Amino acid sequence: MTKDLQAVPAIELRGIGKRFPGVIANHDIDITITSGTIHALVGENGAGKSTLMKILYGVQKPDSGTIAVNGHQVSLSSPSDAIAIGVGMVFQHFMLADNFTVLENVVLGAEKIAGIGDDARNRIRQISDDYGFDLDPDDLVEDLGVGERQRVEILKVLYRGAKIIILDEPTAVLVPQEVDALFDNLRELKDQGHTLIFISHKLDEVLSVADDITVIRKGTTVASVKPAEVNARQLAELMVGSVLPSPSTEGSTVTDKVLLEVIDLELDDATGRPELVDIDFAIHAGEILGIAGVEGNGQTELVETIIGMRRQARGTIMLAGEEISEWSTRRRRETGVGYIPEDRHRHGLLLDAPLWENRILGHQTRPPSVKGPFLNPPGAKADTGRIVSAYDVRTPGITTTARALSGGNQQKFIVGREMSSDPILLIASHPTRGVDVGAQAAIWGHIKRARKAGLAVLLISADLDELIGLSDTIKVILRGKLVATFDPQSVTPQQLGSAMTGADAISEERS
Amino acid sequence: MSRWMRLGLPVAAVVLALVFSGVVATLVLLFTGDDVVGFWRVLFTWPSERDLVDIINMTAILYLSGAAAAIGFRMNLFNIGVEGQYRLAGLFAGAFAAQGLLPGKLNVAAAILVAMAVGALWAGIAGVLRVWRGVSEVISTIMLNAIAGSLIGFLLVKWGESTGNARNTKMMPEDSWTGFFRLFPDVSDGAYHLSLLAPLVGIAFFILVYYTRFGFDLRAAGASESAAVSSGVSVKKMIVVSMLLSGAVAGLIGVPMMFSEAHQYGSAFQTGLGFTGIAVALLGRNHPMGIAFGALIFAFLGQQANLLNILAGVSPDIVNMTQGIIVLSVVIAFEVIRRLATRIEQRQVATQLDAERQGDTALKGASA
Amino acid sequence: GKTSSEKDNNASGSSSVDVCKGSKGEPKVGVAYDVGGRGDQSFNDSAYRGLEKAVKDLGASCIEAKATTSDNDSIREQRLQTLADQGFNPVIAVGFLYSPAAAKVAKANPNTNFAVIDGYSTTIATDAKNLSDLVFAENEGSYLVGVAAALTSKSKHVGFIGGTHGDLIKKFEAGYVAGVKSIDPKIKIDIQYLTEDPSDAATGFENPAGGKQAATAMYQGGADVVYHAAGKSGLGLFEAAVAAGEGKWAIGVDSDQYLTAAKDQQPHILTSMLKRIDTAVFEFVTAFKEGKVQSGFVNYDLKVDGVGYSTSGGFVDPIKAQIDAAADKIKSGEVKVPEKP
Amino acid sequence: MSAPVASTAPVTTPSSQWQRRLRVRNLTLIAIVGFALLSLVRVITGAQELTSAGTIQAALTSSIPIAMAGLGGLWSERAGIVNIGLEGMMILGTFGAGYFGYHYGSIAGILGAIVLGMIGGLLHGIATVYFGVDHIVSGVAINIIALGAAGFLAETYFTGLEGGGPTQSPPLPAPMTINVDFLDNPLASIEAKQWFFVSDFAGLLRVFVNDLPVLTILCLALFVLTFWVLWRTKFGLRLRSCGEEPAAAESLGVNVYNYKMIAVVISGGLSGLGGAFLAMVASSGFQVGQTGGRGYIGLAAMIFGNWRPGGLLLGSGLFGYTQALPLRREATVSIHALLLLVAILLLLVAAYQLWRKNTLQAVSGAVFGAAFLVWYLSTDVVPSDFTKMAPYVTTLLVLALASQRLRMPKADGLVYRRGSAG
Ligand SMILES: Nc1ncnc2c1ncn2[C@@H]1O[C@H](COP(=O)(O)OP(=O)(O)OP(=O)(O)O)[C@@H](O)[C@H]1O
Ligand SMILES: Nc1ncnc2c1ncn2[C@@H]1O[C@H](COP(=O)(O)OP(=O)(O)OP(=O)(O)O)[C@@H](O)[C@H]1O
Ligand SMILES: [Mg+2]
Ligand SMILES: [Mg+2]
Repeated sequence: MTKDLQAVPAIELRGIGKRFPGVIANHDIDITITSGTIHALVGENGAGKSTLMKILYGVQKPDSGTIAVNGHQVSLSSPSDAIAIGVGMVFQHFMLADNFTVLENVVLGAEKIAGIGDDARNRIRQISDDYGFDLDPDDLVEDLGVGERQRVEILKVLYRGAKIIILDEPTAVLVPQEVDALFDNLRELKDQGHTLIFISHKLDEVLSVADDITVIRKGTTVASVKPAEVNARQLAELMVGSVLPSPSTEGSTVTDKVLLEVIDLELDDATGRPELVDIDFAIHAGEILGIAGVEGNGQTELVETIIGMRRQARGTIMLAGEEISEWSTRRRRETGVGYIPEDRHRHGLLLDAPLWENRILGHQTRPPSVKGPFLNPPGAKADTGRIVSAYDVRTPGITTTARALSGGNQQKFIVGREMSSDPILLIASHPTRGVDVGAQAAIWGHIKRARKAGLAVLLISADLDELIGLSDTIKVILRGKLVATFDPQSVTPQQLGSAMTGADAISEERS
Repeated sequence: MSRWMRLGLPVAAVVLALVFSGVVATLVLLFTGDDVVGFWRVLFTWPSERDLVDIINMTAILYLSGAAAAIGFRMNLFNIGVEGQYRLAGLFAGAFAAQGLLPGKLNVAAAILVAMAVGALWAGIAGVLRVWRGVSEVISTIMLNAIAGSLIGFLLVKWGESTGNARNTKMMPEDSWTGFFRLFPDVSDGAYHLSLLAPLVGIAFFILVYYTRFGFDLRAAGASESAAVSSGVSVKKMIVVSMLLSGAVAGLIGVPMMFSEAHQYGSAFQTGLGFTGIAVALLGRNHPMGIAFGALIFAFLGQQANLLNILAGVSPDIVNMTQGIIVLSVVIAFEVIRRLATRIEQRQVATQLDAERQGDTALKGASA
Repeated sequence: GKTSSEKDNNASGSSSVDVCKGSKGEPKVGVAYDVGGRGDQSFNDSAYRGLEKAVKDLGASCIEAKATTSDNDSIREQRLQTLADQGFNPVIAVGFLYSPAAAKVAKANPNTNFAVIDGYSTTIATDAKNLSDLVFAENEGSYLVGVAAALTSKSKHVGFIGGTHGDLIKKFEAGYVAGVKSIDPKIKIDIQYLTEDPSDAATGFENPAGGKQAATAMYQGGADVVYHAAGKSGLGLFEAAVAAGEGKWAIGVDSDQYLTAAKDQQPHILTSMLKRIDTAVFEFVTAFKEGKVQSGFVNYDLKVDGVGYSTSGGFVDPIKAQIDAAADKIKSGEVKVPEKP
Repeated sequence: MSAPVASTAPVTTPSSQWQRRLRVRNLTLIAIVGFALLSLVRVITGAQELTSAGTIQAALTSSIPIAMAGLGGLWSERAGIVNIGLEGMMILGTFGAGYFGYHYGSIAGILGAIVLGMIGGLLHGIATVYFGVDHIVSGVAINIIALGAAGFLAETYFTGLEGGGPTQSPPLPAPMTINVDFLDNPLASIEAKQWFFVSDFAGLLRVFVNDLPVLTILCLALFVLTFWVLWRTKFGLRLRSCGEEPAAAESLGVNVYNYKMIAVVISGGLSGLGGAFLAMVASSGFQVGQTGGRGYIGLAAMIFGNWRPGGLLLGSGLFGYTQALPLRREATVSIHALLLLVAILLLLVAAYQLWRKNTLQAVSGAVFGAAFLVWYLSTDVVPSDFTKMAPYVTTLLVLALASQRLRMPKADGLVYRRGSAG
């Protein structure tokens, strides 16, 4: 690292402001990012981090303020402008066309560099080898796992010769081992002179990898710190201005009464390939069973089979002593299965319908939503009002459409709805994903209270702290099989992570 | 969003779209050197009593057609096959009624059921192909329309009878004829008795969609298939059922006119209503009330268009074109106001949240 | 539109001059066309020619209204009623589809005279004094061109192309087949209808591409004379005949299609079955002017020259005698031409 | 009507392997095997018209407008815009060919048709891309507008012209054709021998040496061009990315709106060209109602062809063939012979499914196959009342067999809004 480079900051953002209809996403943002460093941005959900990065990448235009890259003031009106001056971005959500090959995904928009043929293919192989990405340019992206896709995203950026790389929550879907591998990559990139901007909600990660940290709260920069100067708790307090809650297990409420029993469950995909193998477990009244696993190892399939959206190839599902294996989703839900889906927009809400109609969704055969074959709007409305106040859903009213609510409030509403008809079993997939700390604590509280009242919970989460903090038992799913069982009292995230990748040996090698 | 805006914006949108379409039509007429004044005069002349009766009848018929299409749309199903369904249904209903198996109006009621059953069955083929073999209903219903046409020809040739150069089903017994509600003393005909089917279907459609569990499932599945599935809706069942319902309503389209006017199925049976119904449904946003409005506009324009080349020397096709422009500009206008409304609503949510947050901060600030 | 009247002057085909524009005088004739409308070079145009003659010879004035494929009885009624309301009398409806509508409107307007070409309206309004159905013996005319076809065919193989597979067109087929067989029962006859859907006028009568394909198939299969009763789809037949080359003949229908055909097509148009709608229209207007309208069915058969065949181009001159002999037999009742195939 | 995808395409997502399997070589193989089967059926049944040069020529003429509409659909759907307005754009094309062809000659007619079709595409693009209107709604509206506009303009501009009228243009100049006379006779004599496959193939070749319209060559060349542009160039990669994952495309600097607009305008131009073919080659003038639903069938052919040019060509050929056959001589016999073909195909499918151990599919295939076989054996002809149904019944059958293997572009039919990247 030369002195010159350090003298000219890679990026200077001055007075950046951006408003959306009714929302001030960014205002008076001031950040200086030193060349050749890893710079972390932290902040609550909705604090404006992604918006700021999109501005820096030219996806959105700022309303005010200036951007200087390597000392030159720039005006970015599209991603091409940003790419042209060496800025690349890996988005919060994958930006990959499943039906395209790695090659096509990478060269898209950067065809000038090496065409779209063999030159490009060689170049991709080269980069892949240089960084140990292990990617074949001719693989279809839909055949790749999450970690590989993440690497394709980074490869896309490197291919364009970006010197400044933005990574928006790149670790959200990775297991600890993958995170470690990613961080190795990042450090290597830094050593080669790249500047990295890194966003994460996982503060320990931030502290371990970043050179500088900027904290954003309510759209503006509130602090700039060095990792050595703060600990995670202090950082969190800077972010939210309050104390960080964490799930803490209270006394066990597990009873003898088995509510959900899954016996030798197997599921095949359309081509007959097994997706779930030999799944066996039981959940008792008052018990929370946590399922840990790398995304895409069968969690979704397991949930969908239990809820009845997919039909098992073999095996039995028993609910409160009755066999429900052949029941329709509707019948299962009527019997008292609550469901917090992992993707609330796709599976949990009718975005353009008012809240009170969303109250009916999934409960359209039960009071208070219906009377006989007819809907009961007054009943549904009244109960929606109750949920809104009991679960602190921030909304102007119950006729507001679901789309207008922020993600966290949508999630609180869903939790309230699923708790409302006294379920005996709750299937909760990532119940606090993308929800900010305040709402997170509230949701944990609700789940715990219901457990105390005898609810059985199947909890799927990528947040290992959440799993450890809430569960009575944790099982690990890997390639459609339950491969290990842990006691949350004694397990560490590292142990879980090893089991999740099925590579205790590998992790030992690495460490 | 205030109630006023909720109702006012769509109305404003429709008015704007109508005006826009009128402007386009005027420009086209100016370009081709046609009689613009005559065009507008004919279009805006208050219809004669006889024409009013026709407009009312046509509104009822187009309402049925629009409702049939809308039921499919509600479920994101594009039933282009209304055309074939109602023609085939008309043939069978006419043939059935002609048998006179039942006395008087009972025969009519049974024939109506036959029409609904045949329409439902023909539409059901597309529904079943969709859920069973994944065949897009857009394609299958287009094919089924063509097949229905050939089938009708075959059946008429085989079992129909000739009147002059026309080929029809047998005339139905006179006690199965339905009459007219006389609306004006000077006009011998009135509204078809069976045009009452339109409001009946409308009310049933309204209640079904907005006040029943089934309707909720239908709307949910239409709005978000994935969310509906998680909520316990069987999408396959909904596809088949809504196709059947759509077809059953389609079956009714030809019935009012046939029982009051021709009393047989044949050359007088009007074709093309199924396609118009699609436009009517789109104009009415698939809403039971909106469809009524769309049907009225189309019936009115159709009736006035017929006079254009007699009274103004303008080709009535200009009206067909304008109808298309109306549909397109209305949906564009709706899309624009939908975005506007979402924005307004989000702003409201945000303002309120800000206010609350400010309250929080103020409290915290005070306590700190 | 305006453009059409501007171009009137340089248009030469008789069917295209807009005779109603600017015509003044009595009687005021209202004409409602069938689907396809004026310009079809056969059915509707034939009616138009009668109208034209009425304007020129009788000093009548006129107005025209066109139909669409999605008309219903009420719309047709409104069309006829509007013509009557506008003071047009007589009102002539072209095409049997108008029959129910005309029956109704005639009752409501006893002082206006109505005629339906090909109609059966008087079977509905049996006692209406102001209603006429002008009907034709298409089978007899078709018989004559069948004779011509049989006498012309070298390959002993002829063809027939119909529009929609309905009763009216089957009448053409029946007469044609009988005519051919009367010369030589062994002659092969290809029969093809463009659609089975009785309501699908677009495929049946407005589909030259389909007509061309069907005709091409027949010529390729060895037929050398093909007759059509398919409205505008018949234009495809003429194109096919040209493409098929020397020695391949087409027979037109309704009007003398030799006169409206393109130059390169004319050498292939053997003759046309004439359905004298023009005569019927003209005579009807004349009778109206003279106050001698005949209500009920008015038959235009061979006897009254209501149907016939054309001789333009002179291709049938060598066999004219035989055709006329056949005509005489029909007129005398010696030969009874079937109406159904 | 927020998610039209569900309504326009099969719900299943098959494995990517099928995609790769359906490549050019295999399509060629399918075409050859299909043709051989047809030849076999001809030999067995003696229905010579099945593969006569005339039939194939008629099939080609019927196929091209369908293929052009389908190609238009392919362009627009590859960029993510469902285009049910193809029919309307084709109608505009027929009018353009009529108007410009009459006044300025056949080249101008073709260009005019393309330009008018493009205007239809532009309208569809503005509505769907910029205003986010549901694609199917916009397409339906465009069909209504185009039908009305063509009717109105025809009445305005063709009335009073010699040979023209309110619903038709005057005869149009015939575009050029190509003849290779010295090859025709030898081929004809081979065809006349009625040998298995060889004669049929000679018949096929005759179509290309005998009055082959230059426009046909142009249209076929456009298929090659489309394949090359969409799958081998940077432009094509970008365009397809807009149909698969527009947000990703935008995040990489692709101007998604522009590519979608370009695609849908080209789509309109291709449909317009199909219209020109109809008006100038398949017949010799514009007619109101001339398209007769070919735009929709083109869409079906495109879906059948799995959104790929080769498959589309195969699909158009199939539809063109089944449209042409009923208008041939002895159609009742030929269509009857097709029953045997269908029976053989179904039984083959059943055998394949049995091999794949899909018992249910195998059984249903076998049952239907046997039913067709019985139908074939127990009758001599298909009544002429039913021959005209052949194209539509075939379409349904084929789609019922093949639909589940299809894969449409992932973002097809979805409304994309600028700034949704990230
Ligand atoms: N396109 C948009 N239109 C309207 N409002 C938006 C848009 N994008 C973001 N916002 C608003 O801007 C605020 C900041 O959003 P942003 O995505 O930048 O948050 P973030 O800090 O990245 O949060 P997270 O941690 O959840 O990713 C959000 O609360 C949202 O209200
Ligand atoms: N692309 C967008 N277009 C329009 N509005 C948007 C967009 N993205 C977000 N919004 C709006 O911004 C507001 C908050 O969005 P967002 O979901 O990012 O909030 P959040 O508090 O960050 O939630 P989450 O915790 O899920 O990230 C909502 O009103 C949402 O509708
Ligand atoms: Mg957010
Ligand atoms: Mg973010």
